[in-house]
Amino acid sequence: MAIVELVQINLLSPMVLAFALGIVATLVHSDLKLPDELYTTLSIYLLLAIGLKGGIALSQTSLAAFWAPAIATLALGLIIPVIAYTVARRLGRLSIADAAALAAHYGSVSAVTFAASQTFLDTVGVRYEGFMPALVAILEVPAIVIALLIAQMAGGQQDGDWREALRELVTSKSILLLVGGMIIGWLAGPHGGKEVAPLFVDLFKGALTFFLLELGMVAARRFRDLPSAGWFLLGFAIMMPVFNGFLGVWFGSMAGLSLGGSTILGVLAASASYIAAPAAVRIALPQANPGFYLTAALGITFPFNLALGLPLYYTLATWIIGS
Amino acid sequence: MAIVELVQINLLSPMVLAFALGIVATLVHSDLKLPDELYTTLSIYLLLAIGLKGGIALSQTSLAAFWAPAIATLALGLIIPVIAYTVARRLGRLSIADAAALAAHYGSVSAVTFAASQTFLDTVGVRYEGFMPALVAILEVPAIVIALLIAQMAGGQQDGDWREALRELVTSKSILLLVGGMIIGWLAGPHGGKEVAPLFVDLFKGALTFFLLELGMVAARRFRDLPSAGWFLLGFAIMMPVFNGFLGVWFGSMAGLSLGGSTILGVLAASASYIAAPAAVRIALPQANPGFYLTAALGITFPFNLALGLPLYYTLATWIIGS
Amino acid sequence: MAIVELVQINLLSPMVLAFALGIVATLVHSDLKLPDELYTTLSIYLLLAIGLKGGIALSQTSLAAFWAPAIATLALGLIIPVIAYTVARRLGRLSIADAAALAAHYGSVSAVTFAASQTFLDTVGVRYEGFMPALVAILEVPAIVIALLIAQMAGGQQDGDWREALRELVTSKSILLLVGGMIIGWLAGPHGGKEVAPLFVDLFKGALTFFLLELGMVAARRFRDLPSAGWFLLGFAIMMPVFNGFLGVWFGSMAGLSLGGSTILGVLAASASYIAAPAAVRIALPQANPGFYLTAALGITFPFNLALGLPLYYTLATWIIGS
Amino acid sequence: MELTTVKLVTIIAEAVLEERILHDLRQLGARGYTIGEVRGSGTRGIHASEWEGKNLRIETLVGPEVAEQILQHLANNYFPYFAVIAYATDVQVMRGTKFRG
Amino acid sequence: MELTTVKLVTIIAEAVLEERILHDLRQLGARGYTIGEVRGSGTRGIHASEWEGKNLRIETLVGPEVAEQILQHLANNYFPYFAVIAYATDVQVMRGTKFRG
Amino acid sequence: MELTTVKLVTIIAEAVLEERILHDLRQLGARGYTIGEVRGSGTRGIHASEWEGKNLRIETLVGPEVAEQILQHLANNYFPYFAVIAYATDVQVMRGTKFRG
Ligand SMILES: Nc1ncnc2c1ncn2[C@@H]1O[C@H](COP(=O)(O)O)[C@@H](O)[C@H]1O
Ligand SMILES: Nc1ncnc2c1ncn2[C@@H]1O[C@H](COP(=O)(O)O)[C@@H](O)[C@H]1O
Ligand SMILES: Nc1ncnc2c1ncn2[C@@H]1O[C@H](COP(=O)(O)O)[C@@H](O)[C@H]1O
Ligand code: NA
Ligand code: NA
Ligand code: NA
Repeated sequence: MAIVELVQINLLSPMVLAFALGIVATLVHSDLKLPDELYTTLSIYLLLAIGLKGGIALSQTSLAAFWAPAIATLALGLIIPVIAYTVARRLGRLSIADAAALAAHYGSVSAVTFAASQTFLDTVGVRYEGFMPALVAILEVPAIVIALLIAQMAGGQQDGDWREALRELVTSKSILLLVGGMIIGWLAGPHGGKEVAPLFVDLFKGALTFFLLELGMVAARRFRDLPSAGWFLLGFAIMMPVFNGFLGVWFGSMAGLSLGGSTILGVLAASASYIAAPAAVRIALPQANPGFYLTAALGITFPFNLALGLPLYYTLATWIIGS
Repeated sequence: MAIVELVQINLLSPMVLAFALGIVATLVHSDLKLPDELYTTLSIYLLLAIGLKGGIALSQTSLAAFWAPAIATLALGLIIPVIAYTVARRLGRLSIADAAALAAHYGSVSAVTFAASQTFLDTVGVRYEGFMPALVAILEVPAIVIALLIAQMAGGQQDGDWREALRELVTSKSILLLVGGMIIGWLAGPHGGKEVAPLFVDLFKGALTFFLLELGMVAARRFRDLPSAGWFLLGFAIMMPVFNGFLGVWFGSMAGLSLGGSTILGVLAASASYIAAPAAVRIALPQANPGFYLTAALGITFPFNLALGLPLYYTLATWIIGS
Repeated sequence: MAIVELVQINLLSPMVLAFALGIVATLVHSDLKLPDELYTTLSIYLLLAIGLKGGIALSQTSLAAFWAPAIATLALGLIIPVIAYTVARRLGRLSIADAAALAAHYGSVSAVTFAASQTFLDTVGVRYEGFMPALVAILEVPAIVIALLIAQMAGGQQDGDWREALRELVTSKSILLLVGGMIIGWLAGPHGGKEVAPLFVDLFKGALTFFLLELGMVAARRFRDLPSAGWFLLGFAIMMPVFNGFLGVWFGSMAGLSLGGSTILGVLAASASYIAAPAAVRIALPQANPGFYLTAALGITFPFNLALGLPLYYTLATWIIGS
Repeated sequence: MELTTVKLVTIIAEAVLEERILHDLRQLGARGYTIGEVRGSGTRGIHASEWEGKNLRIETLVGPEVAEQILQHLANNYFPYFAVIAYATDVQVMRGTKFRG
Repeated sequence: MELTTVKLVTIIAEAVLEERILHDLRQLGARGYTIGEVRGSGTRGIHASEWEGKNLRIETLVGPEVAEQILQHLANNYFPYFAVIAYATDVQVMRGTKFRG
Repeated sequence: MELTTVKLVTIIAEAVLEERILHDLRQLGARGYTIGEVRGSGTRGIHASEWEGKNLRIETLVGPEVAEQILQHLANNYFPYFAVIAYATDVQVMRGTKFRG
């Protein structure tokens, strides 16, 4: 399919439209407000469901094909933050803390963008490896650690409590639910999985739609910080994902991932974390300005990936791998 | 079917029974309490789901048949508040503010009563136009505006902030979710709709049942204000819906709506708002007594419509249109 | 099947695994925290769903077979608290209040353990009577009343407000939702039931899994009180359920319950309440130490029943009844 | 309108006590109350509310005598067995009569 | 750094008033606010928020003059028709300038 | 029993800081705390908690010296980079020893 067509398919999916509705709600100052508890519940549900499905898939697929992609993913987690940091320092002239903060966010991954990419591929009818959620777990933490180490070495964060930050990282709910869900799915297998499928499989896309409605409102609230963010951040928040997305697709193809798998690894690389990273950075790099990294990750990169990124990285994959 | 039979079918539906259970829970002072966040979540879900289904239906049905009903609905939204206000002032000798408040509530519409009527017709096996949710959206706002204008002209509300009230009305979450949901459903179409159907279609009646459990508790809490409300309010809260219901069915049949469609328009006209109207009235007509309009709309009219109104308006429709 | 096999099947079910994940989350001090409102919502949902399913089943099954089991259940509710109290006083040398508190918890019942036992039997493929939820309702209250009376007579609780406690017991949300749900299901019947089945039936096991994730965290928080609890409590919290479980299976078989039914009655007898009992005891026996009865019921007995009890009581039933 | 001083009594109590405490407050002459949900920990160990995750923060504006009585009443009837604390402070309000009575 | 005294103004109001009250506070010179969700009851009967189950507890740290003005403003514009109460008290803070302006 | 006066220290802080602040409070000698969830805004721009929608309102009853130390500690360690404010006030309690130690 032509990219225009793919973009169209993507933009007309209920999920992306719900995200747009959320943006509108904020822009017109609607009194619509999803309870914080719903937001928390949905994010727990999504992470657990992603893990479960991945675990069930793992219980059926041979792991022989898993190691190469795993290493490729780890490599991305080590390389991307270094590149992102250098770009932000050299080109953006950002403070050490702000640059490291951006590196942590763009090196890590957004589980919701991952979920959206799966849904997108399902719609387009492209298959992908069942162990992709494992790659999400692998990609989430390392980049954040690297970024904090960089800041540490560059001497930019004597105020932060980075040991504490690391401890919280590895026990963070996103890791716990992803990995925990995978183990449950792997142990329970397809049979046990069938019992909980009505909740964790059938409702997944609907829940994702609901969640994106909320994320749309959150993202739109970041828009008002755009002016103060400046041109560099705007460029960074769009060019960096595209570059990382290319890197991800490329590494994926080299690691022998399928067309769908490479697309998803591209999406993972391109996505910016907004659950694990912000919390860790806030504690380890307090002097980094949240208005900066949250605006970039949530206000620009997430909408960009959701609306244009998915079809783009898929097209890149078709070029590199050939469909 | 005879009306007795219809009433029976209706009273034995899980939804109405759950409402009754909620009433019992409050009367026996049970410690049962649904979290406010659940209430909010369910109302958001219901409005969005109603909109989505309507939008998907719209994407398939021709709009040729839509304009007449739309105008009929708008007419109801302009006429009913005037009648309701006059009745409340003349017969009820209510203050300008209280009369206008009632006019706003009974002119506007209750989305849950609408949802219940759809479920009722499904059970009875009567089909209705797919664009009915659009009529809900059309009927919701105008009556409230009219009522506030009446109060304004009658000089009853120099204290209220009615511009603010209007702004909030058109951006209110009920309008936003209804219209937004319709647009999403219309753009995504049946295909996109199928992806989120497990959440927004399959679970609808169950969620409605849950919601009515809570509404039953809320309504029962209003019961204790009944004594102080007096006979006029009691009569008004029962006769007004019946009259409006007749008006709605009649207008619907004239506008060429089907038996089911006319029934639903009757239900819409008969229902009293308890989401959009109370908020708007509270801000624009602060001196109106909430114990008055909330008791009427929630404590009397809603239970009446839910238990007896649905079969009644359907029977009216069969008389006027003939099944 | 051999008990080892049954235990294995049970331990590998998503529900038990989710419970384990919750324990891990607490032990590693993860920041995972389910909103209290989600916990409340799920417990309301589970109780209502259990009642509904039971009511629908009742509407189809003859009640002839019901009376004997009902009386057997009532007998359990009267006997168990007396035994538990005596054991706790004589062997455990506990204060009157603490002994009575334990008696109330172990005489009453845990609805979630009941739900887990149904799921377990479904997986093993064993059928059970449809009216079992009615037995849950019967077993819940009496034991608590007996226990409070014992304490009253033993003169151990002049400080408590036990009339208030009794009133709250019979109107407690667990009774209201169980009985209310059964009546709704009974009146609405299979037809009405089908309308809400997607929410109350299809999602049940998934919701239970979610709930057990939370309960795992709650139970693990009780673990730190284990040391201070001492050996007697540990023994009591494991031996008492086994004894009660045997009693339940035995009474069930004598009352003519099927293999599955007797197993479930065993589970009911073995389970310790942690919704109705703690609230009632807290108000009627304030001087009883919650660290004591909560640790026993939630920290030891519940995990034990969930992991080992279910297969154990089923095996007991196969011995007594023969499969 | 000028400001008058009344007492703000704040009570932190486990959730199961809500009805009883509100009833007692009315008895002692409080004309209203405001409740917020909180969590916390103190010198006592766990309490029944803990695993249900909630304490209540009950505030009531009253006259000085009533405030004194409320604190006394709580100390006598709740402190021994329940996880309850309470404190009072002076606040300025318009129309003190609404609260002082 | 030594402590300075500022006024803590607490407002309990039905939820529908949030935007209006926050707007008024800014107008009157408050530099910030904190909102918690509460429920409660008082001398007035029910109010629109009741069945939506929520009141708001709005706190703002301000200088004494601003505090006085806020209480006056609320008494004039909200007390007549809305379920609103407010009270002020002295609190000690570091860097009073952040709030006093 | 007669009333004694202790200090009520209230801290408004972004949610990510919960564990650290509670740890510090214990260190400084607080015997307990109460936490409520709130939202708000002040002079600082957005903070990480904002999009997670929550601030925390941490209250602790302590003796005057401890109160002073807590405010000092917060001013030195949190005010520079975090969205945190804190204030102290006198309150009367029964059994001040529970809090004063
Ligand atoms: N004496 C009081 N103490 C504490 N809160 C009060 C008091 N009176 C009223 N309130 C609060 O203010 C709200 C409105 O009060 P009212 O306008 O008297 O109904 C109530 O819902 C309570 O939350
Ligand atoms: N003047 C104030 N009155 C009440 N709360 C405030 C005030 N200023 C700040 N806050 C609270 O403290 C948090 C952090 O403030 P800031 O660091 O100024 O952004 C805000 O989110 C508010 O909840
Ligand atoms: N020193 C304190 N400061 C603030 N709140 C406290 C303090 N001590 C106890 N509390 C609150 O009172 C509840 C009961 O305290 P306790 O009875 O000491 O366990 C706790 O859960 C806290 O919410
Ligand atoms: Na990334
Ligand atoms: Na109407
Ligand atoms: Na039992």
